[in-house]
Amino acid sequence: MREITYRQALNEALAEELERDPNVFLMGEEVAEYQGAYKVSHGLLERFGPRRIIDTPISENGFAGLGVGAAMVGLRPIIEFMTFSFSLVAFDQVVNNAPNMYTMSGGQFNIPIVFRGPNGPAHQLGATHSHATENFYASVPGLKVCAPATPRDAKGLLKTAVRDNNPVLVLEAELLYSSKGMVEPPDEELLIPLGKAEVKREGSDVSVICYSQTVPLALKVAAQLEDEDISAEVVDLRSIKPLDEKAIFDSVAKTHRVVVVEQDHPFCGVGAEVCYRIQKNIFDQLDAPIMRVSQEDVPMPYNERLEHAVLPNAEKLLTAVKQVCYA
Amino acid sequence: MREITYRQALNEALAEELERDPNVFLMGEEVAEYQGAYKVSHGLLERFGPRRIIDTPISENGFAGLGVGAAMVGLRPIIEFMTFSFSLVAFDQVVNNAPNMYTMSGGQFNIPIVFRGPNGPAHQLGATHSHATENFYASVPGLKVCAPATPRDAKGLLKTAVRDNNPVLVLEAELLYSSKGMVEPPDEELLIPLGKAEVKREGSDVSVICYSQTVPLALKVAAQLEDEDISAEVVDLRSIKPLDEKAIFDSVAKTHRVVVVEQDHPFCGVGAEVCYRIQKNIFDQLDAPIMRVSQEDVPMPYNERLEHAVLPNAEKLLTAVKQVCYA
Amino acid sequence: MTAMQPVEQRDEVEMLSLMLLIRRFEERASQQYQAQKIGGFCHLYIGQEAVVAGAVAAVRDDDYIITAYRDHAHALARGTSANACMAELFGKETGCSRGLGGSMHFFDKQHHMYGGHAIVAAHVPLAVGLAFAIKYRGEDRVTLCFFGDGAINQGAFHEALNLAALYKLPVVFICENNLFAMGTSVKRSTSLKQIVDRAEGYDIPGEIVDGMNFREVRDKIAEVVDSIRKEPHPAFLEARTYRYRGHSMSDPASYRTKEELEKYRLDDPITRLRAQLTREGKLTNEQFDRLDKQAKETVMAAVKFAENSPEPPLDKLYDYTYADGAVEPGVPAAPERPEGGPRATPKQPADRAAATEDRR
Amino acid sequence: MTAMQPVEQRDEVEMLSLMLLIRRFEERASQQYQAQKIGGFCHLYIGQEAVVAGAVAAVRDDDYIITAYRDHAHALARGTSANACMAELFGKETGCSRGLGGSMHFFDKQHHMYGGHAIVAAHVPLAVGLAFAIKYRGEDRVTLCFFGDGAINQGAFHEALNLAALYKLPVVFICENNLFAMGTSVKRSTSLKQIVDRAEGYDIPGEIVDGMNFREVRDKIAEVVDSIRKEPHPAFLEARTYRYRGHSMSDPASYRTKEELEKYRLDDPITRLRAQLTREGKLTNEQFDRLDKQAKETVMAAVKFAENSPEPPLDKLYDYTYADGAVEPGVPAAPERPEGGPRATPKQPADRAAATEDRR
Ligand SMILES: Cc1ncc(C[n+]2csc(CCOP(=O)(O)OP(=O)(O)O)c2C)c(N)n1
Ligand SMILES: Cc1ncc(C[n+]2csc(CCOP(=O)(O)OP(=O)(O)O)c2C)c(N)n1
Ligand SMILES: [Mg+2]
Ligand SMILES: [Mg+2]
Repeated sequence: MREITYRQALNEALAEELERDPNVFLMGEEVAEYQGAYKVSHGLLERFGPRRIIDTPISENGFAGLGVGAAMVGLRPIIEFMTFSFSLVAFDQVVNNAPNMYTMSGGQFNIPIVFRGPNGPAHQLGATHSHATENFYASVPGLKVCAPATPRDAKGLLKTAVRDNNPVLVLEAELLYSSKGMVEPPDEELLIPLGKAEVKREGSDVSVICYSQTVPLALKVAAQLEDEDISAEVVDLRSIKPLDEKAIFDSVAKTHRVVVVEQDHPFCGVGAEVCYRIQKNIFDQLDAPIMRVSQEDVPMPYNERLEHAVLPNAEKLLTAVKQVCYA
Repeated sequence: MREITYRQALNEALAEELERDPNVFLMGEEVAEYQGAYKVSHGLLERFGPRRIIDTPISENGFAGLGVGAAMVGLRPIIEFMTFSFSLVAFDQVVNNAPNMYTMSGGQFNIPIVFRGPNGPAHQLGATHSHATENFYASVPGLKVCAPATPRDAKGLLKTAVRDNNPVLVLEAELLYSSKGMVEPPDEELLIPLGKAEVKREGSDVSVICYSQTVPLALKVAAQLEDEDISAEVVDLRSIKPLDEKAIFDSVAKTHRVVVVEQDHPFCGVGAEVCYRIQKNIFDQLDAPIMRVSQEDVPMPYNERLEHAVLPNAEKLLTAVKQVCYA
Repeated sequence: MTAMQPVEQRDEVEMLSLMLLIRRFEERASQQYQAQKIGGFCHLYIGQEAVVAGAVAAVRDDDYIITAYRDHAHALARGTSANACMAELFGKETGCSRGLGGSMHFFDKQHHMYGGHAIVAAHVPLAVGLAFAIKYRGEDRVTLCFFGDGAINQGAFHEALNLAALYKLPVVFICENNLFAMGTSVKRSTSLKQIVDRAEGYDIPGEIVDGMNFREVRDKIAEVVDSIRKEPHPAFLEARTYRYRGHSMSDPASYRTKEELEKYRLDDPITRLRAQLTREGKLTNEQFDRLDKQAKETVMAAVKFAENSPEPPLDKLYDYTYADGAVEPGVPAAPERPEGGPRATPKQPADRAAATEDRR
Repeated sequence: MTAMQPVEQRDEVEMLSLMLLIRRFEERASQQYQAQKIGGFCHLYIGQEAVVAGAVAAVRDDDYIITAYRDHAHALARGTSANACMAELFGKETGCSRGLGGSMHFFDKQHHMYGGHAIVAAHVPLAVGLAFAIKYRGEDRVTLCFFGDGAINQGAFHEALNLAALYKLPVVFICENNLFAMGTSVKRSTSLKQIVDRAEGYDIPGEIVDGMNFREVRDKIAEVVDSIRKEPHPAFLEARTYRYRGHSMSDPASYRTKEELEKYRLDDPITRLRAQLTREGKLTNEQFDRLDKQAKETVMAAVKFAENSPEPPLDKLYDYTYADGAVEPGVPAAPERPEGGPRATPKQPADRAAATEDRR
């Protein structure tokens, strides 16, 4: 194990999969000569050449569709959206062509494609550039969606996504690109299965369910809660779809109290889905209503203080945890 | 009161609002000369002329955006999507430009626009043409979303939507276009507020929460349940956003048991949102877990029998109701 | 474009048979639709047969073909059996998409028919992806991408053409200009005097062909494809044609005159090729009648086949959402399967679709 | 297009002042960004000033203007105060978008500046909507729509141009071709030899202007606008220009050579107009220095103003999601407001944002 950044971890995952399988290619805006808008693809052009690391014009719908077409005949495209906010102009290709093809063709054409890039609010980018798209995409049958929070998960999930025979969205966390964590050395193959959550911190009083940028937030708050004698278990979903019900239920069976902290908007969000599953399946285990902490239901303002108030943050999470713990 | 079809009700609403306000215009594919793909705009071209009833090329993103731009300077566009499945190619305009403008401009530009058209699965149209988009759009702050089930609601909600100063989506029910119902005469102004549910049938044992095409289904099943001595209350949400929490809570406080029957996919769907709200706010009122009946989480197959199996249907709803009633 | 090169061409009488098969297939489909054996939407190609027949006559069997929702003819032309096509319309498991796609979503991997796509123009980027894969692998295949006159005003069309031109991909964009997109005439949808001019905006060579003339279509496409095989690049063809029927089964097509329709019927592509062949002594009336009879019999047999075929089994409902397996073992494949489904998914026993819980 | 007509034009010295103001404003913004007084993305227009200055000099104050995210200059050119612009960058309530929009989302209704739009090309359909409203109401206004060379490969651009041409709407599409979209040169993004050719694909008249030359831009736009006022139609201009800085503050712009940058700097639009005016005896060196000093002072005052302005209040967080009221009374306006918020919403007391429940 060695310590690398989330960005490096993604870069390694890309390089290893490009190395392993000649059918894999990376395409997107500024991924090649510019080395990636967020430098995730740094060095790949030099290493793999312009045939496999391909810059595109600003045509998300076009190149997302190009990827789906190429996947129909067995290539394994990795399509980078500079951010998932820009995936909205490619929405039809991502939700209609990629996930429906396997059904519509009666199983003849599966689409082994990865759509990846940063997702969710970054810092003061305003309403058009702060979309958290996980609930949109997770609601679409035929897609798989993951949202890693650590370098290790980022590497392992991206590599698994590339090998999956279905369209997988890897929602990266822009604010975590420079964060560091321990990861297996490159000669040890690291694959983390889709659909498996991970308990990032054990606890007994309350389950804090989180993913992506809310994982460090949850861990920070869990540490704070220790001082107040509340033992919080932090469950990192890692994948939104498939959703690891078992891991969630196991934790809830232990703590009987739940807060979901999510980075999307509340209405029909990930928190709502998690809540439904819990109350439906282990209703009797709940000692308090489930609470969610999400973005406020408003378009993201530019002003920093307002942005902080709109985002899920430590104050809100603390309050919610105390509320479910009746503390 | 007189009996008219859902289609006629929408047509009246359009005509009355076009008549009332010269800033209102209707734009979309085949709305004018063809009289509407589903004939909702029948006769309007003749009555209001080509300046106000406007055919477009197949360019949903373009004319949705055109509408938003026209709304910035005070026009009140009604944009028809031939079906909401085709709104996916216009997704960016609907979720980025229309709802964000008011925030981003610091309140200078509100967008009084209506996007309307049939939404949800119709009959054997396959995976690309059967999208139920309500959970996508309801999750976006700045949008309002309604989904009427009866001619009266269709007329009253569409008229209100046209007068609202914000972007409103009117999700119509293709399979109900020819259904009939009692509606006030044209000389009586009919406005139904957004955000108000309606109890379509009183009951005491279980609340069946529904909207759009699942309302007739819920009513049918409620009648069947009577034979088994289960008294089902049918709550028609009418609007998805704003969501009428009060009406939902009032019903649940009475019945203590809930089934949500929705036409979208389950994952991060409307049912999940309703469930979250109920358990969060009136947890103690619940005598059983909330259950949802939705589409199966698969792309829609063409085959009729499979389509029926994928859709929310009477068998599934009956089973769910009995399950929450422990009957 | 280089000068025309002779290509190995399919026998013209065989191609006339194909056009007859398409015509008779669709006439019968129309009848079966009215008898409610076929559901959903159904868009007939009748009148346009020379376009797809000319196209497939000019390319190899392993070239890629992709089209929109008016797609029965493209599958038949590619070699998908009338049985599989009719069974698909009937929603049967023996259909070319196992009854899951329907009229608008015909697929046939074996015959390199990549669909059958029902969102207008959304398949044009897919076509560019197919062409990308050809070039990526260094093959000399070509992709033929068919779409209607209504498709050229979609953003997807635009982005795809620019990408194809930029990356110099081997794809022929074939606009089947039948003058109408539903009830909207080209004049009312497009700012251009002629559609082919749009290709200039991408620096893609474009030409117009008479889409009612099998030989002209075939020869032009052969020429273009030959040039592409030598050095990959995109090309654009506007094939001027006409659909005799309404847009779909429910459209009375009252937006056009009887005279217009009659004018085009006189120019019928089947009649025309028949006349050419007869004039040249390559076809007798008897032969023609035999071919037509054969076509009708094939189609009748297909109806029987479709009727007698089984429906896709209910217990496979969850089998076509996620493809099994992955390159590496150890990765769970399909999420959200109901418990006790026909296929074992031991990795996620608790993970069944929430919506399914109520279905037994 | 009709022959050029004389138009009432703004004083050239005044326009030079404007260009200076834009330049100094952005230099200062860059400095304040580095000092972390400004957040988010920040895209500077330095080098391109002649385009927007030439454009506003050629139109009336009540014509409509809309642009992309490189928008500070367009607001300033329209008459938005440097104070309001700087305050917006600082995220203050006195900003032109009340601190809610930020650098990429400048709006000024009073000055007919319709934004500031950050999704590439997504504002081009909006521009067509503005032009639609003009024609709908029978006004003789014109809409000027600015966008970059990178925008022309988006679907939204394509659909918008076709609609504008089809409906003959009064809009001038002004492509500010600064040769790069982030690090991608036009040659690598567009299949065309020159961008203006894309207008042909919609039958829209197009011309190229030297975007470093204020007078050329002004005169060409004046000519086009004059023609449009007589008879509404769209027009397309490719303004060839250059940005001196990186794409945004974080871009070192290593994709281009120092020599290229220097070449364009020698052609500086401010230097050029200054030289023209000086040569013609309309401007002395002292006058120029005074104007420059004024510009600098205005900008410094704007920084102070921004610094001293209040932030948007937290308790108005929910005030800008839904517009109040409706045409008819009796219809509830805003859903999802927190209880006890600053504005009374008696109609839906129970209806507060679920996510808000934890926020006191
Ligand atoms: C994005 C989208 N918008 C609208 C439709 C509905 N629609 C289906 S076919 C069609 C007309 C297409 O005409 P054209 O491209 O000329 O093809 P043709 O039907 O003439 O073969 C329309 C509007 C759709 N399927 N997809
Ligand atoms: C749909 C979309 N894709 C990508 C981006 C990210 N992005 C912002 S600006 C830009 C380059 C645009 O270049 P151009 O249009 O030439 O304008 P310029 O920056 O040169 O003024 C890109 C790729 C975006 N904002 N929207
Ligand atoms: Mg057509
Ligand atoms: Mg540029």
